[in-house]
Amino acid sequence: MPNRFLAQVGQTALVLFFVSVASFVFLKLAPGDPVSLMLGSDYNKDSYDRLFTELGLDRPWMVQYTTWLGNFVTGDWGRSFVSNEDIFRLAVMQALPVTLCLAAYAMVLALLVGIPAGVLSALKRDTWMDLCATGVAVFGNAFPSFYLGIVLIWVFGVGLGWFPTLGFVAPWEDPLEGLWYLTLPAITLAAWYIGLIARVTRASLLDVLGHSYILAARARGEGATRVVWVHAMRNVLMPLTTTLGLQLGGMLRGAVMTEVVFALPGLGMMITAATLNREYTVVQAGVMLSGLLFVLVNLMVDQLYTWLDPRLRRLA
Amino acid sequence: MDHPAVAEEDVPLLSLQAFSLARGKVDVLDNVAFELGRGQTIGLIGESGAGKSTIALAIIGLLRPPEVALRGSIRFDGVELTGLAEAQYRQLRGNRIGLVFQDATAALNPCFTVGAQLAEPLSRHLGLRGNERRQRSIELLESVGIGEAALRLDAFPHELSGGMQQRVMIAMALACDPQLLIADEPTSALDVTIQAQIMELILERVRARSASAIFVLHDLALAAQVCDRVVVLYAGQVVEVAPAGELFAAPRHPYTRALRACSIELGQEQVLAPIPGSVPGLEDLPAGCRFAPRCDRASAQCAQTPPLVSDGIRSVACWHA
Amino acid sequence: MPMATRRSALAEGWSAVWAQRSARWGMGIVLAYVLAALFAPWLATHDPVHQAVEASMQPPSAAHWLGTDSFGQDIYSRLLYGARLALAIGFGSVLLGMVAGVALGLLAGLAGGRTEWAIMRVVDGLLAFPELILAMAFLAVLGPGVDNLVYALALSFVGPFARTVRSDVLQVRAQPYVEAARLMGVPMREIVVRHVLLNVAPGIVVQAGIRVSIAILLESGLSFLGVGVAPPTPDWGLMIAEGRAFITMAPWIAGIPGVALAILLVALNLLADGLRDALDPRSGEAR
Amino acid sequence: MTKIDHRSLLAARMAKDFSQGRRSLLGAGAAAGALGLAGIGVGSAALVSDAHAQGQPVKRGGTIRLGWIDALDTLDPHYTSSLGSIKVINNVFNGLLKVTWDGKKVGFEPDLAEKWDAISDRVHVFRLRKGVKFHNGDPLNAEAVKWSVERVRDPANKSQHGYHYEDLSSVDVVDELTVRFTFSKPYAFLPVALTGSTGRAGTIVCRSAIEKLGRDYGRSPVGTGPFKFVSWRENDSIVLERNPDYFEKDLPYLDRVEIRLIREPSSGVAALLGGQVDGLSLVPFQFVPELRKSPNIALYGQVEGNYSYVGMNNRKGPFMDANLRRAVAFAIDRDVIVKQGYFGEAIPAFTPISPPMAPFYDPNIAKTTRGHRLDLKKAMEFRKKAADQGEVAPVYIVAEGFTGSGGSGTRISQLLAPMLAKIGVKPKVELSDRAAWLKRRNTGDFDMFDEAWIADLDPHETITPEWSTGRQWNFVGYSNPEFDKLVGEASDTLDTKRRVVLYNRAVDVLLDDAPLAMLAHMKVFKAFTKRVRGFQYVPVDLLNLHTVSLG
Repeated sequence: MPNRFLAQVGQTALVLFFVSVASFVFLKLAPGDPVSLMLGSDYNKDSYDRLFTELGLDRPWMVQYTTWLGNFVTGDWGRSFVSNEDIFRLAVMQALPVTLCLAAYAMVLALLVGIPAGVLSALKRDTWMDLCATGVAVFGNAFPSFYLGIVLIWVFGVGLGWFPTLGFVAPWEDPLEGLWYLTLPAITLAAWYIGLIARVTRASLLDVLGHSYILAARARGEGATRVVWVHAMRNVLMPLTTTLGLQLGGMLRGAVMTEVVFALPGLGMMITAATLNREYTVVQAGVMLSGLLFVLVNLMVDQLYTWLDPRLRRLA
Repeated sequence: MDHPAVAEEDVPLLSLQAFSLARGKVDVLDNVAFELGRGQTIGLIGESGAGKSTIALAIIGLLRPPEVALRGSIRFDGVELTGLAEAQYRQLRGNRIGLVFQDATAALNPCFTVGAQLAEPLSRHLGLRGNERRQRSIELLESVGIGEAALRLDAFPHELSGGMQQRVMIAMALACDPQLLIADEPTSALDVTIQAQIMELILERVRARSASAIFVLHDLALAAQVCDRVVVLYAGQVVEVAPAGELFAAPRHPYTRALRACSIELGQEQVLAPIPGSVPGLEDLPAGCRFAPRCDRASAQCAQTPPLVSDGIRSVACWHA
Repeated sequence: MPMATRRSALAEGWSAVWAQRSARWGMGIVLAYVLAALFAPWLATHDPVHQAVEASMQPPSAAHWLGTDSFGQDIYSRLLYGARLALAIGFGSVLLGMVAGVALGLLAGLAGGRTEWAIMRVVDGLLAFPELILAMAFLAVLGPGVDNLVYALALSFVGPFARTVRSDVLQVRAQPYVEAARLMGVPMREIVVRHVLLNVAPGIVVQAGIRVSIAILLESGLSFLGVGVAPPTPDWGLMIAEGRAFITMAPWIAGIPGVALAILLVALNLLADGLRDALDPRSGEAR
Repeated sequence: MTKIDHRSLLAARMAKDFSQGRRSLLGAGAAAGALGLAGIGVGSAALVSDAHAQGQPVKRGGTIRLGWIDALDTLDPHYTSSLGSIKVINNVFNGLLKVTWDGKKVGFEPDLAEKWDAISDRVHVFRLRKGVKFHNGDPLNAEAVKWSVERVRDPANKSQHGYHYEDLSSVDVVDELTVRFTFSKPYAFLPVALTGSTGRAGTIVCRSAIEKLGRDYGRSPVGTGPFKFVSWRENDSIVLERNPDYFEKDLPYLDRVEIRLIREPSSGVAALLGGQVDGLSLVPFQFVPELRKSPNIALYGQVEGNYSYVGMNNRKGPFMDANLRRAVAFAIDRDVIVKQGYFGEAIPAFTPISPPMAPFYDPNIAKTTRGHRLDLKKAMEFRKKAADQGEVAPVYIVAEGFTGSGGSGTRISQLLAPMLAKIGVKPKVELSDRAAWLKRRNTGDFDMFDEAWIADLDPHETITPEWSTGRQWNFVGYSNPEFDKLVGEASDTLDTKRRVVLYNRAVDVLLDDAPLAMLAHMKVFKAFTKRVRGFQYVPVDLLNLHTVSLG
């Protein structure tokens, strides 16, 4: 199916182009610039002008953008104004892996907790258990991630001392240590998705349980657990996958706050700091990466969805 | 639990006595009673909403407390079903009692292959595994007239035609040689040409096993051809029970007569007489005879519920029958 | 069973919603919040921005039912006034985002072909942008102020609405009854309103319910990053962000608005679920 | 470590009481507002490290983990504006002199310069230590010092610290280890300028490394200090390791330093209490009481050379009217500001001169009538004299201290609201992120803002560049020739008594015009777990690890 794939690659390129233009224009329009931040209170006109020209910020916008795009496509992602760090190394080698590990760990946790909660509240519909399971699940995403993170830090980090509250150990280097360090941040990020997964599971399970093939399975003498967890859940996976695909974009929103609170040098932190410093080259690299991530995740979700739904599987 | 020891001829395989079913405040079934002998077929007739399917689901135990409230008794092969523990009931379903659904397309799980769903009763009730089970599945599909059965096993439901799906349903229901087959309007979702074939197939398979069968139908003429006896239901109450031929020839209850009047007969010139009004909603059931509002012979007496009077062969519940 | 006509469906929908216990809870709580917001001046015990220096960081007491914050401002009163902003920002940004998103979604779904393709790529672009950064950058451009905050948040909702509405529209368009309506010569405009929009409504309503909670969380995130609502405006997001620095000494400063927000979000979700069950006819019948 | 009795020689030569004043005008990007910075202590004796006092044997080696909650910009001393960076730089570089603290007074001691001969009040000759090498092996000689000073001084390089050497006419290499500074006018500020990081301009950088690395030098500095730079992972951590051939004998004790960069202050404190870090570069005010109580934590800090103030735009808007400004100055209740804004970790400020500037600071200024203080009667008088009698709604620009300076970013504006309401001034608070805030402050697009000048040790650095006419940091556009004359004269004389008189008069002129309203002098804290020994507190917001060891 190469042409479908090519079309999608084309689409991705266009989406990322649109994203890069938008972020460039936004940051240029926003008052303030990296240089005034670099000088802080030691601001003086001539150092400001020197740095401003040295960084090429005085060139017309169009020129700045096209040079950036030209370099970006050829792999030269430029250097950050404030730290003069190579952006490709910073974004791809350092920030991206951190966010990916965090997101993966959080998604696993969210699924492990969210799905059972959803099933429970569906099976015990409109009873106190449904209300409290939905309540607890939804409660998870009722608090902003930064607040939840701080509470977890003080309770589990400082109070009980079970988990480290700071910093990042690469799981690919030292898996156990790495996961141990990522536990609290992953819980913080997962909290948002637990509520969502529980709700979607509940809704689609209720919908699926209404179908005759469930009745037919029971009529064949299948036990309740097998009917729910095999026959019903297999059909719940499809709507669950689509919703998660759509929601994964929000993962970065949570990641931004989680990474700041836990001092994790991830993509979210990088983009936020760069936006505050008006470093448009870093923001664009970050947003392009998150855009790419978003599109790749959607492609993956589409493929997963096609595989999950037999009707589509045979067509693809 | 295998077959019970005592299997005399005269003890009916299935008997419902004063069986009532209420969902919340609504009495869906009121005082239903009929019997089904071994090797016999019985038809449940009535307009939609009369509770035919409810009886079918109640018998196989898919409608049980706490969802619904049951009164009276259902005895199957000497066993009282209303109070049966779920674990025992589960061993009956698909094993001793088979159910064929009306719309096979909806009753087959879209995400599993035909083979996977067919294999379930075989492994659960008969403990068949692996190749033996696959062989048995192929035989079953062939027995319901499905060609290249081996291929069909690995197909998904959406890849089969409506008729084929219905055949798979039947194969599934008959997989463990049940003593009782319940077919809930097995052909109404199919186009006419296939209906006859499927109905013929079910009858032939049931007789081959000398099993009993309950057909839920809404076509009196079809019931007459297919069933030994017919039970006529109206708004959850049994209004008449009789051998199929007699009922068709000489319906006694006004409702059965009205049903008879609006079923088309080939070669007969007749003016169709639709029954005025429609089945009352289960919430606002009239006291006494529930057909009274639509009955041309209704009288003051109908305010009390007419008892089901039997003369040994037939029974009817109407003051003026 | 004859198809209930659309007009009565909504009336019947409401009673169906009310029938569900959880939805009843949801609606009750949301209503309570709206009332609290409306009658804040009468219900409040103090002026929300009055600083009682000597009474700063006090736990809930008789004088201050829910305690005081680090400036000695009464948290109970700020909570009531904060409800106004929370609901205004929450519902305001979602409605704005919904209107734009639904319009885009409808246009994309119905127009099809090149326009749909273009719109969906713009939508993908919006969705690819991390919400918080989009809001932060857009707010930086517009400058401070609650109205700009609402626009900034609304922008990040256009994407999801457009996307769900478009897929719903495509699904509904394929339904026979839409084709039938067209065959009967019903003008396209009316089809869109009567058939497509009403069938897409359940999805939109559920999305809106969830999005309101996201809006308030995003707004709180912006306060955390140091942009958004200017202090000392009583606003839940700001109270939570400001309270985080006193979590060990006075956990209630951020805790109480947090819980208030949590309850509202639970209620919104219950309401959304109730609406989904009620307005989606198919799920009703199958029961 | 023998201390050459150089100081007394210098003191005798320079002026009777060579009180070292100097400045590091910093306003680090991080310190917008009251998280605050360094100055010199008054009253509470600094915590001199315990281990050394009792002469216990010092345990060598180990890795110390520290949390940095104030932001960093670059590690190039000549271009940094962040105190977060300076605390790191002072462990990697040296200056000709270094700042020390004996518990009561700040002192200047030889660092790279062994001897300092002041030939006249304009010519100074420095004799360098022998055998000192840069981390990359280059020798530290007169040539290196000359190049380094010229790098800062040369206007082409446009270092923001170039003004230190405005009056320096030439730097000459006398011989391999001797360098001569010739000034066009006496420069009372010289000792300040020559100290290492705190003076920034006086930090000696490595020429070959700069020529090789260019702008990357700021990310991989090469100096002569006790620790060598290893790595800097953006937004994550900076690692330093021991410089084996550091010129001070036996120092440093530690093998390795891991600095975690933390943006969220409360996470930093949690890491300290949770034992994940051994120390914090800065402590948010609200956590100080809690850390004081904790048995496992040692807190170092006191009121340092800084002042927070409310700036009012003199060029446009309502505050062009001096009387309105004066009304604001006398309407502020500084006790509330100290208690609520800094949680008691500060003292009310009557004038910009802070307690550490010993001879210039009048400890019982409260009893005099000088400076700004709460006087509602006086405030109302000024208010009545103001042109606009209606309600005034000035635009008050604020930014949250996201870059690590804690939550005081908007606290002051909130505390002022009720106070100013009493005189009919209801500020309209506009919150934006730091970049936008800086832009508006630098371009005068505001009516009011609050900020702090931090880490100052001498009146010159604390008022001259901020309030003289036309100077870069005079954001409010204040201009008073008499003030300019007074501070100019004070800068040119070395006689401290004369400088005290001049600065007092200058301050009175400034405070009467009231382009600013004084707020407070803030305490600045560092915290370590008890495991950390040998930390020598210097009240200029430095975190020197030279003598630190892990118990």
